[in-house]
Amino acid sequence: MSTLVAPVQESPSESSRVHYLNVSYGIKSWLFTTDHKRIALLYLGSITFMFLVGGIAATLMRLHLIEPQGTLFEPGTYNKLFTIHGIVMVFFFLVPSIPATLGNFLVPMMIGARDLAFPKLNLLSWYVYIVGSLFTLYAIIAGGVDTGWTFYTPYSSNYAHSEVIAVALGVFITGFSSILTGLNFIVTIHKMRAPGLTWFRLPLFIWAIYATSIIFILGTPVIAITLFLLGLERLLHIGIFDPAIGGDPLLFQHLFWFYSHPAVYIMILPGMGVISELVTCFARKRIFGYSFVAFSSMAIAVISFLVWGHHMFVTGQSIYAGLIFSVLSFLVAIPSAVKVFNWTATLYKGSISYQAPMLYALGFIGLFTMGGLTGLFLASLATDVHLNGTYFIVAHFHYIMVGGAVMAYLGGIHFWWPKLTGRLYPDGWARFGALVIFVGFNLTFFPQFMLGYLGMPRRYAVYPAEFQVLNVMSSAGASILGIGYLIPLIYLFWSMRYGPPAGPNPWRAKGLEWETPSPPPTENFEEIPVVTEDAYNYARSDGGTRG
Amino acid sequence: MSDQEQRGHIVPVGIYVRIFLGLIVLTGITTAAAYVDLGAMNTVVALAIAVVKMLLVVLFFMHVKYSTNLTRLVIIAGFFWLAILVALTLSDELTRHWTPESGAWSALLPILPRFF
Amino acid sequence: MADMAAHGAHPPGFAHQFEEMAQQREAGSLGMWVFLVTEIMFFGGLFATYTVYRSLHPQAFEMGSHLLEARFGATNTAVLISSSLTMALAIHSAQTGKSKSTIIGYLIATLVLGAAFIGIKLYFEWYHDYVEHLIPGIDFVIRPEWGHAGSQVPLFFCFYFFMTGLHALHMVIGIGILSVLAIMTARQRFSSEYYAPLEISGLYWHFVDIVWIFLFPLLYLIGGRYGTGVH
Amino acid sequence: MASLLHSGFSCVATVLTAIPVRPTAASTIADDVDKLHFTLTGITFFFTGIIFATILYFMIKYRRRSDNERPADIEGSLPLEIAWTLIPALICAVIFVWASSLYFRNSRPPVASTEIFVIGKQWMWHLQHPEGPREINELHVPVNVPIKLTMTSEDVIHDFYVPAFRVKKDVLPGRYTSIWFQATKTGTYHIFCGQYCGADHAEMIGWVFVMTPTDYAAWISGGSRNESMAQVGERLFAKLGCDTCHLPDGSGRGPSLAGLYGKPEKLRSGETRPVDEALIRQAIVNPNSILLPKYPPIMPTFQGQVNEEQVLQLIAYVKSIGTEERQTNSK
Repeated sequence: MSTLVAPVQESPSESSRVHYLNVSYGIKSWLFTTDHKRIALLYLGSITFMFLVGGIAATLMRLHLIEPQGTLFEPGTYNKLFTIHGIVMVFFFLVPSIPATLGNFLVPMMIGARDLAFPKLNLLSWYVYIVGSLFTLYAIIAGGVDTGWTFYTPYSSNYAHSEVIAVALGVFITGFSSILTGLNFIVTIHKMRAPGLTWFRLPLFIWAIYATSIIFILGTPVIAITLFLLGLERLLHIGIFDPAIGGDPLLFQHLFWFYSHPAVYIMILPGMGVISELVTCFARKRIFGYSFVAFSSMAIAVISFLVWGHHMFVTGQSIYAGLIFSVLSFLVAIPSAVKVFNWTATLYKGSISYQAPMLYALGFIGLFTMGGLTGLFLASLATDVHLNGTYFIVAHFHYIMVGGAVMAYLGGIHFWWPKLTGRLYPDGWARFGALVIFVGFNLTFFPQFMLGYLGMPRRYAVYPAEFQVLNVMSSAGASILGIGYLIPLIYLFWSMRYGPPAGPNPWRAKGLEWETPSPPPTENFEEIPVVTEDAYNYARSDGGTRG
Repeated sequence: MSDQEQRGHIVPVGIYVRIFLGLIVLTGITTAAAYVDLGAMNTVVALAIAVVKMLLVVLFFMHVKYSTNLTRLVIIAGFFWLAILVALTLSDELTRHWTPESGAWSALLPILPRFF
Repeated sequence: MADMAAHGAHPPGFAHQFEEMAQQREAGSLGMWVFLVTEIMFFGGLFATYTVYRSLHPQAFEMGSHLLEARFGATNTAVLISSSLTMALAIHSAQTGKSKSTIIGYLIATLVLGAAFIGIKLYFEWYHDYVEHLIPGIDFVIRPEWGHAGSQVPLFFCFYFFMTGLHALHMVIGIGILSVLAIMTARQRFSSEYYAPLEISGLYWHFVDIVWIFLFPLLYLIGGRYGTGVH
Repeated sequence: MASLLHSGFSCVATVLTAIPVRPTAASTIADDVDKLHFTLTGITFFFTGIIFATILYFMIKYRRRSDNERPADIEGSLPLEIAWTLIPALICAVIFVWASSLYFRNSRPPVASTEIFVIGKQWMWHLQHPEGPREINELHVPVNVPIKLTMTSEDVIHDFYVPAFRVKKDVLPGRYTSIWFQATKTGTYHIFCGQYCGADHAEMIGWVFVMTPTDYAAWISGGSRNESMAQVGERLFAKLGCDTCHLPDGSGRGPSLAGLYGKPEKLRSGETRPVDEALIRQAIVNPNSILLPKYPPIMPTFQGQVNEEQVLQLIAYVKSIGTEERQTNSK
């Protein structure tokens, strides 16, 4: 175990230095802030709360599924649990997780700007997120919604007797929070880069956030109009998806998945950006094939809009449309493969250290590869007929969302924690937490691949007895995973008060954000830095970007 | 920064009025065209006129004629993504009742599996 | 904050996170264009579903379109185009530093034309449709003379009311923005160097006009109105 | 100590053996789908293994030995990038062609397959054999006979999924979707509802009983003497007054339905569509959307008067008079 990086002795003037946290105190200073760093922390708090809500739902589901004829919950209640787990985790945790917290905090600092292009819009996006969350939390308390996070009509429009409109409104409103965040990032990255910071000197995290913002801008409005139409159809009892007047329920699925598949790339792309930062910093080496990794982010963003039909292979979609979507779904796997190979190649001839962020990064690469390759089963028409709607699908997207996006999110939080709070966390505990999460995760979701291939359908409150052994293993893994997630919560909070003070660059990483003291002052830089060298060139000099 | 760029391009009023008149005339044409039986062409003509009117408004009223290529790229991307949504959704809705008879591409299929 | 003074006096409305005025103006207009792309995709969802259903049920859409009065659609288009003109002239007069009253005059003209559009829409069309039982969900009556495509005509009217309703909502928001702009101009907030809010609201207003430019032929002029004597 | 270890391993072993790895393969396409599935599993483990091994090797070989190590400054290598773009692309192309051709071949039911009608209703399956027997949540089929299921839903979207046959298709309201399978092994296999459809989605399950031809014949005839769907359809055809317009000799106001089933029909809109279940259902539910050139659009809609089951019975009747007529013509 390499020793903890020696903390810089806190000079007396250092602690009295004015930075974005102690520049002003009180509720008003937080609720009316336009500082991108404070908004990032506001998001961090609200997102962690929503993660806990989703996590509790997941734990209850796994407890219920221990017995084949589960008696813990009524089937109706179980349906509400998996719907809440789906909606809260997708729309309120995974979509905003990295862009709104790390993205908001780091984008201006990484490109040498004082703040995002539209700070007031940034604060508005947080308030819109909060209003959306309140609608959804109201729906949960008022009886929950049981349509699944996909809201398929005609069940959600005509037959469901639960808070569908409240949740649809909540997700509709939160969509605008993503749009405002995406808009802010695109304009900031285009217009506010420091002098000398050309596109190919940008950190890859910025490329990933830029690609994610493109999906925010082009995809989110379509789910907004879709849920708007769903709400109207449910209120007026007449609408365009109603088969009685010639409507087509599959059209709802087309519109829904037009956003929701790119949305899964919204969730993973920022994670890929974080991994590029972590792998290069902890291997102390330039990224292998910079332009290929950058362009693969853009390629994923574009092709992700062409593949949504693979969710509908068995819904009576036309065979020929199925062929088109199948070929495009195979195409979208290529850029992800290129990224994984480039990360692995970056480790070659590096000088790798194994602190917690690096463990998360290596865990990400392994699990994301597994998740991505199981996607090929679902892109190929013949096997998707058997696997669609089973636990194979549940395992596939959890490998990418939990094994990928959440691991990258935790890795990113640990990596930039010293910059966020000016404190170092206990690395020993952090590594232990990472290992518990890795083990718990695999024990939870690998059995679900087997359950899926055996034919156990998803969203089942009760299941035939022969699937019980695998379900018990999965539930056991879920309890380990649940504990694994609590560990970082504890020592990160602890480190906020008792953690040793971190110097401006505890990991000796490259990047403009490490040029500022941590925690950084409100206006980030005394004067805007001039960038003269490429990203991640650890080989040339140590620390500092200006060579 | 030349003064022109500093304040953004100033378009003489004359152009605005001419564009306005053009739009009014085109509205008249498209309405009149609706009363003439062109069969399927009715829709094509109506859409063509609408696109021309849109271009007039975008290029002159919204100054895109004088603005950066980035703005033009953003606009084109917007319409291109809308085209993706329409095209791929129609690719399903319109071909849903086609059944693969033994002819056409599916004839090729019986040969392929011999290789796997 | 010593460096801020070094940048020399900035015109009013300069935001601290930018380096100079042109950068802020470009960022503003790029931001609005990116927002308009989200609006294209927002209305795009409706246009896509409209295209799908029109290709699946052409007779029902033609039948429904003939029930609408093209003359009101045409007048509304003319009203909106003139409001675009007055909006453009308002920006032009701000750019060239015309007097405050000229700018406010043009803004009020745009506002009035927008209100006229909504007035025509509400009174002459929607109320008229309500009287004729053409609003789906509220005692929609399928008329026998519609013949075979009768059961799908409510689908067309769903689209008619959803699309024109969403467009009217954007008009109301536009009118709100225009009145705020008029007040800000009255308070001498703009000058020939800083008129970005005017320009950005102009982009929004022109976009709403473009949406109507497409809505008019797609909803009112389906399949032509020859020979059926329908006005 | 050894016995403790031994018992520990044995209990783990019993648990592991209790875990089935491959679902029963009981239809003609099951083995082909499984071949593709195991190839993909192989690819997944192969690449995950490569990535895992390479990372492990680099982690050990290039671990940081001193803090001021200066690693090599490698930018990247174009040939390597091209290689790991083309090779995955090639693998994907091969898998695509294999999977699509398999799917295409399985999408067309053989012409001579016996047809069974399935109606999905919130939380139960109605299955109707043309010969008459009607079942709930159970399907009796003969082995080695291609079976075509024509399915529709009376409320929300369901999904008819038989894991053992590797067959699944959504069941949509207002439309017919169909799947086909040919059972190769007798036995009982699960039916699941594969698309979330409400509170008791998990209860909407059943069994397929694959029987030997003799058992099936006994079962089909042994059942309570109920009339075949066509006979019930004929009585319904008269009760609803269809026979007032659709006279057998075609002199009525509506076209004669004799010999109509299966023949392509030229509609007034110029489009020719084969007279199949979907066209007959559309004619019953929304008659004026299919106009024949010689006949006025005066047929009233029966939507709401007949439920899905009755529509299927009427279709069975039209098919029965369709085929008889053709036999008399062909004699």
